Amino acid sequence: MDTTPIDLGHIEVLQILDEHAQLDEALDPGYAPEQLLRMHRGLVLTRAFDQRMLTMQRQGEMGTFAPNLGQEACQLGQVIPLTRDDWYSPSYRSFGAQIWRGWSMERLFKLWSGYHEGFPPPPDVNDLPFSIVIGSHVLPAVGVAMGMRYRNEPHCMVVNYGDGASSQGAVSEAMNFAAVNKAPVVFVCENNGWAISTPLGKQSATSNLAVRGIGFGVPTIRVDGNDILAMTTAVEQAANRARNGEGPMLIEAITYRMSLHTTADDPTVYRSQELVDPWEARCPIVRFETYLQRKGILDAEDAERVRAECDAEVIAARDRFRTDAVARPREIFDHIYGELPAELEAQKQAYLDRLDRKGVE
Amino acid sequence: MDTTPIDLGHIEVLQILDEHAQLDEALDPGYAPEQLLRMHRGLVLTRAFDQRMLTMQRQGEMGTFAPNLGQEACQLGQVIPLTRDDWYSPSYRSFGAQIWRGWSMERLFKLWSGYHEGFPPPPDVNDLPFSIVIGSHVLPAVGVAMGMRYRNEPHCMVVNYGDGASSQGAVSEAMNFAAVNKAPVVFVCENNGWAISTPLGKQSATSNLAVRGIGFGVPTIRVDGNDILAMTTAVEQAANRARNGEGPMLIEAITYRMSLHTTADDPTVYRSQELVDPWEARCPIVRFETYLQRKGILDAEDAERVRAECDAEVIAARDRFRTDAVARPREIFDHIYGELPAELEAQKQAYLDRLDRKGVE
Amino acid sequence: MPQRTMVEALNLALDESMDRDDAVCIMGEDVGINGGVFRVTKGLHEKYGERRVMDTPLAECGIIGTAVGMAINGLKPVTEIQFSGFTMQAFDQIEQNMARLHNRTMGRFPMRMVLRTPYGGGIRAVEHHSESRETYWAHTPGLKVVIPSGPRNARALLAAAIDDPDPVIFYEPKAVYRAFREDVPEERETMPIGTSQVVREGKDLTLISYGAMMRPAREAVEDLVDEHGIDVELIDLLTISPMDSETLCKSVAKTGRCVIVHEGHRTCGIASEIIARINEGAFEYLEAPIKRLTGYDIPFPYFQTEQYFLPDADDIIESVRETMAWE
Amino acid sequence: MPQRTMVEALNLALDESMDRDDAVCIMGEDVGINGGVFRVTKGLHEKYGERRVMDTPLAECGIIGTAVGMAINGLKPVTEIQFSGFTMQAFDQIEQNMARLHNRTMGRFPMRMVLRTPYGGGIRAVEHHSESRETYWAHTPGLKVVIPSGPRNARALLAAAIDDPDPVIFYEPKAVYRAFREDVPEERETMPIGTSQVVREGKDLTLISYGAMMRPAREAVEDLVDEHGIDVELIDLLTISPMDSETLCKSVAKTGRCVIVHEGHRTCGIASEIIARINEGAFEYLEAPIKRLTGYDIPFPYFQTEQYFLPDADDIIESVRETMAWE
Ligand SMILES: Cc1ncc(C[n+]2csc(CCOP(=O)(O)OP(=O)(O)O)c2C)c(N)n1
Ligand SMILES: Cc1ncc(C[n+]2csc(CCOP(=O)(O)OP(=O)(O)O)c2C)c(N)n1
Ligand SMILES: [Mg+2]
Ligand SMILES: [Mg+2]
Repeated sequence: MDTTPIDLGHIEVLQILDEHAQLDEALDPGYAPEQLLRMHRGLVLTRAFDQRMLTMQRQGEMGTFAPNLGQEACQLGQVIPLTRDDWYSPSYRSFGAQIWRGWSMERLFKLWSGYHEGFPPPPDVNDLPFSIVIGSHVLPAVGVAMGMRYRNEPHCMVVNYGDGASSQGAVSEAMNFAAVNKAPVVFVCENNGWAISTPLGKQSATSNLAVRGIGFGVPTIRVDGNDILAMTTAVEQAANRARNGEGPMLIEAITYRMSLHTTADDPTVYRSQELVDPWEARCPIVRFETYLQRKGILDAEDAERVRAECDAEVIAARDRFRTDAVARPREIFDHIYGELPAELEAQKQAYLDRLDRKGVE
Repeated sequence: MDTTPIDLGHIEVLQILDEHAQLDEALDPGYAPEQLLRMHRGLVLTRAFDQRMLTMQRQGEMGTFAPNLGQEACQLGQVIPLTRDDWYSPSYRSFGAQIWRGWSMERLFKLWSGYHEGFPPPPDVNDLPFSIVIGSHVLPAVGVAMGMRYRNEPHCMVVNYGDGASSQGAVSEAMNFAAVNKAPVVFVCENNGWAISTPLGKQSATSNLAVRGIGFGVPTIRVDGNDILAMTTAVEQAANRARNGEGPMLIEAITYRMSLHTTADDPTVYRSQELVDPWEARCPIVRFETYLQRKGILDAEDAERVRAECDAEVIAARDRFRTDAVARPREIFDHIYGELPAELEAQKQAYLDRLDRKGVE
Repeated sequence: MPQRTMVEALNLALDESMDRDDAVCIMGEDVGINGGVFRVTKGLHEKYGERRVMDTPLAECGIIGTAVGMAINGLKPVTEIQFSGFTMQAFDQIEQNMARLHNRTMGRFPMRMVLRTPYGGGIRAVEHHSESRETYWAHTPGLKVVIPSGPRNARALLAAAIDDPDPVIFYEPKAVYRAFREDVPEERETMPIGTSQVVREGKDLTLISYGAMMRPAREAVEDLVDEHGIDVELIDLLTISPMDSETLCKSVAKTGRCVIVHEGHRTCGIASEIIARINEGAFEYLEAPIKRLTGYDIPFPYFQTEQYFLPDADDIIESVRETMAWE
Repeated sequence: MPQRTMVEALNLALDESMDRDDAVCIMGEDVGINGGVFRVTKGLHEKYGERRVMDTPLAECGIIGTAVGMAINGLKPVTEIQFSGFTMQAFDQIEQNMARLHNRTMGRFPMRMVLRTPYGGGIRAVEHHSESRETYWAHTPGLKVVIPSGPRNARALLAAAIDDPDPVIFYEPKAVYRAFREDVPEERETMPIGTSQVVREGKDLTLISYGAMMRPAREAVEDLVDEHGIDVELIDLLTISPMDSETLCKSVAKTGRCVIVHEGHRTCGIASEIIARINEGAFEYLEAPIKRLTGYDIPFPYFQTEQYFLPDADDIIESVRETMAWE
């Protein structure tokens, strides 16, 4: 009988830019200025998109959606280190990451206003569609990574899910399958403190979610999710490990849901503003801008210009969406099977007759 | 941002009687001789029952069942510390524990030969029926414990499951629910090395399953499952913690499946005898008998007598089973609902007419 | 009598059941301070505390599995699954334990518990938020399946479901939640589970529906009677399983014609079962094929097109007239 | 032609599909060295290695969920769930991803995958080992559901299922696994999915069944023809969904009478769906109510009484004669 105590390892918390935008020089990933500015623009664009969506939703032009205010760095940081051959499996709150990966904003506007054509990943983007059902995309994401191993491809999969999702049994199973199969997958648990009205303390008895990986033999790291440099660094390392056949890794990214859960939610019912206030000071965009300004590669005027450009980009996309988006009731029977079976063909014909009767194009 | 490294605690491995039957005096639970002899008889009876079942199965008198050779100490150790007010949720391999808890052997013979009346826990026994579906009893067991807290009852629930079951998402959810609700439940993960043909190494990437608790905030201990004193001691402590409102605990009991997975299984296909041999020397009954003999409270003759008495008890139960067990096809519509709905009443009538036609009593 | 929405009526049923019986408790995601995503449990956390109104972790299998255990221990949990699409996550616990433990233990552990969940389309929701999969539960022995159609019967049926000795799947038509108000008496009121209701008597054709589809059905009946002179008998199923075939067969034996309307998919849908039963119980009275007006056998569409998936009053009128015209 | 059991025939189909296409792989509990608990995958691990024949952890949701991912990545996983009772553990992944991803992604990620699982009673097994819940899958849009009845069609249909662009639930009648041998050709053979087979032509009554129940059905037909002079048309459904209504309706239009036999529960069972379709497609030809001979709406009983739950040849004869006698 082996009686040696078990080595549970050590879980780091990675922060490179602290809350005062001070860089930990030893950990500086050393990105070129153009890359830093690209990242900055990505953050600003994400927020501009988020705000536009909210306006459109309030005006009845958009369905229910989940704002991502304050989580921009966490989201972009997950995908910046990925190549086009790598895969990404977003959650419903990840549109910043989706835009970075190559989803057009028109597509995302369509998605959130109920047009089916907004849902599939663009043809040239190796992303999964996100799953509305919490946690149900994580096993498929692991399966995609197992497929890479099957084919001996040196790529990886990054899959995002929330603190709430971590309670789903399927997410635990996913970690176990990944660990047992050494699947090249990086789990990013985006801990924003809340699952609708449920705070982390009611979701889990542990003080953190990184420890979840330990139980399944998945190496783990905690990262300041509002520090874009820490996020990209952690994901890059985990991705490289995975690509090298060293198996999965779990990153707990600590951030905060500053806004509504979704546009159908009223957080004032269950959380006080005092809980939110301290996080205002941790704004990932302000932090990064302060750093870039200190570094001398972005001044206040530049920042203003980027903001205006991003707004304009979003508005242009919205306008294209407005002309493009057309409901296609005649197509709801398409894409059910490879080929429509005779039985369904009959249902489809009856349906089309019914549309004719109703005068629907 | 809190950057203190996470304290992952330490997972003990408890052994009190070592493989040479040497007692760790410092840990001696100090049971009275009568109690030690009761435990011994329980072990012997469990094995006698197991062997009789196997004979009956080979003779066509019993359905498929799962032998528990070599796991007797592990099983009895789980229930010896329980009171009648405590609850127990067995697995399908736990009949030693069931007998100790008050299930008659006739009932178990009926259960395993396909008579429904063998399945329900006896009226005065606070046990769950075990679940055939791996892992699906663990959440209900946690729910029973949550009910104790609801009613402020100072009891506990012990729930047993295997190394294979630990992979089920529902078992992970159960640990999380237990931890979050501080439910008075003791998880006993009976790690016997195998889930049918699947060894632990393919089931999990971790070297042990105790660590699973850490991920959910469930304190954890590892125990030599072939040491009955270690088992009772660990379960007693965990049960007391639970009864005192200190929440759940996970015990990984390390043992070995010496025999077939079930009588439908042929382990020679997937495991070599060399893997099994070392465990012969770890036989929990021999170890305990050696200790009792050294302690001077059981001699070889006593041991022989106990064996004979247990055999006789099992055979008497078998004989009662043979006269008692009667298939009752007319009752398969009983116990579906509190009251049989009119619709089902009609199906039942048609069914009874059909039995009449077939000349079935 | 006070006018109430279905949400308010359900809240009333929960409140009065909790008030009468300490064994009744509520479990689910966001059912506590937040009062549930549709506010059905609003105020109950404040009134009964978190001992009896429990916010759970985000795991439906965990919710139903632990509720089964609470029921074993003699409590009467009323669980909420936020949308019926997420009951799939709990399918194993529903089928293997909730539906079967009573039988497995020969009555030693009856499963007094309710699974409440909003179902159906019509609120412009995202994928998995508009399903009607009552067939899954109707096909599962050991369960009862109840679907109210308005505030008053919702309150009475939920109270009855909580009292019931058996496990009840309680499907709430979310399109009706706040669609209209109805008189709902202050005093406790229950309705028997297992009984359908003839909402309007008629002699020409039997129209059978339930849940959210009762609204277009009523609208269609009004038009059919007034504009087309067709004397429709309208039946609200209310309990889907066990099904009240007697009422259905009696009606069709009288009318000879029948149309069935539901949102759920067609193949093996509730309408198929009704047809099978009428075939068995009133075959000789049938004057025309029974017409199914149901959801198609395709995933519920994205919300810009959902209105075309769902039957409406015009479709019902059309189906009834077609069935009347059959010779 | 070599005589094979269904287990051997299925093994052959797997072997030849793996041989032709490196994208075909096998995943499941104990499918590796052990060759599966029923030995359907015997020898494949040895032949193709553990890259292509993967023993998984004990988690059905995990098996189906990761297989979905492998299919997204262009592989063609053939998963085994040890008993169909345990597919409940994977219900969410089946309904939410396997059945819907093709639709969700508008064809970008077709779900080329097969879920093989033994179903049905008759082998004296413990609880949850004898279920027939094909209704769940037939009611779920996006899936195909195939149930062979003998070694030869099992081999041909499994090969076709692996080739199929859509996700297939492949239910294997475990009572038939080793019950008899049949000629199964060495050369690869497939059969179209979606088509039923008229096994015997007749003009008096249409008898419809599938899977393990085809054995008593054949036995009954022999007796009915020989002893009772009833000229039965026997149809083997083979594909349960999408259902081949045309063949069924055409037959009943000819015979005017129909009996349907299956093990699965009655309410919302496959027989209800067939009745509904015949009601729609051959109403005017019906001379008697269509008879359902099915499993009852109770949990599958413990094995000392299972034989009384299952329809047998005598019951089929009785039902056919009753239906013939109806005027
Ligand atoms: C299986 C399932 N259960 C419940 C829901 C309803 N729901 C949508 S989002 C959400 C909270 C998710 O929290 P978390 O995983 O932390 O992600 P976040 O919203 O914070 O990004 C819930 C309960 C769902 N979509 N799926
Ligand atoms: C959900 C489910 N999947 C598969 C099975 C088939 N099965 C029965 S026992 C078993 C292995 C269980 O292994 P473990 O949990 O380690 O328990 P042990 O048999 O070793 O006591 C399997 C796969 C089952 N009964 N339930
Ligand atoms: Mg969250
Ligand atoms: Mg084991």
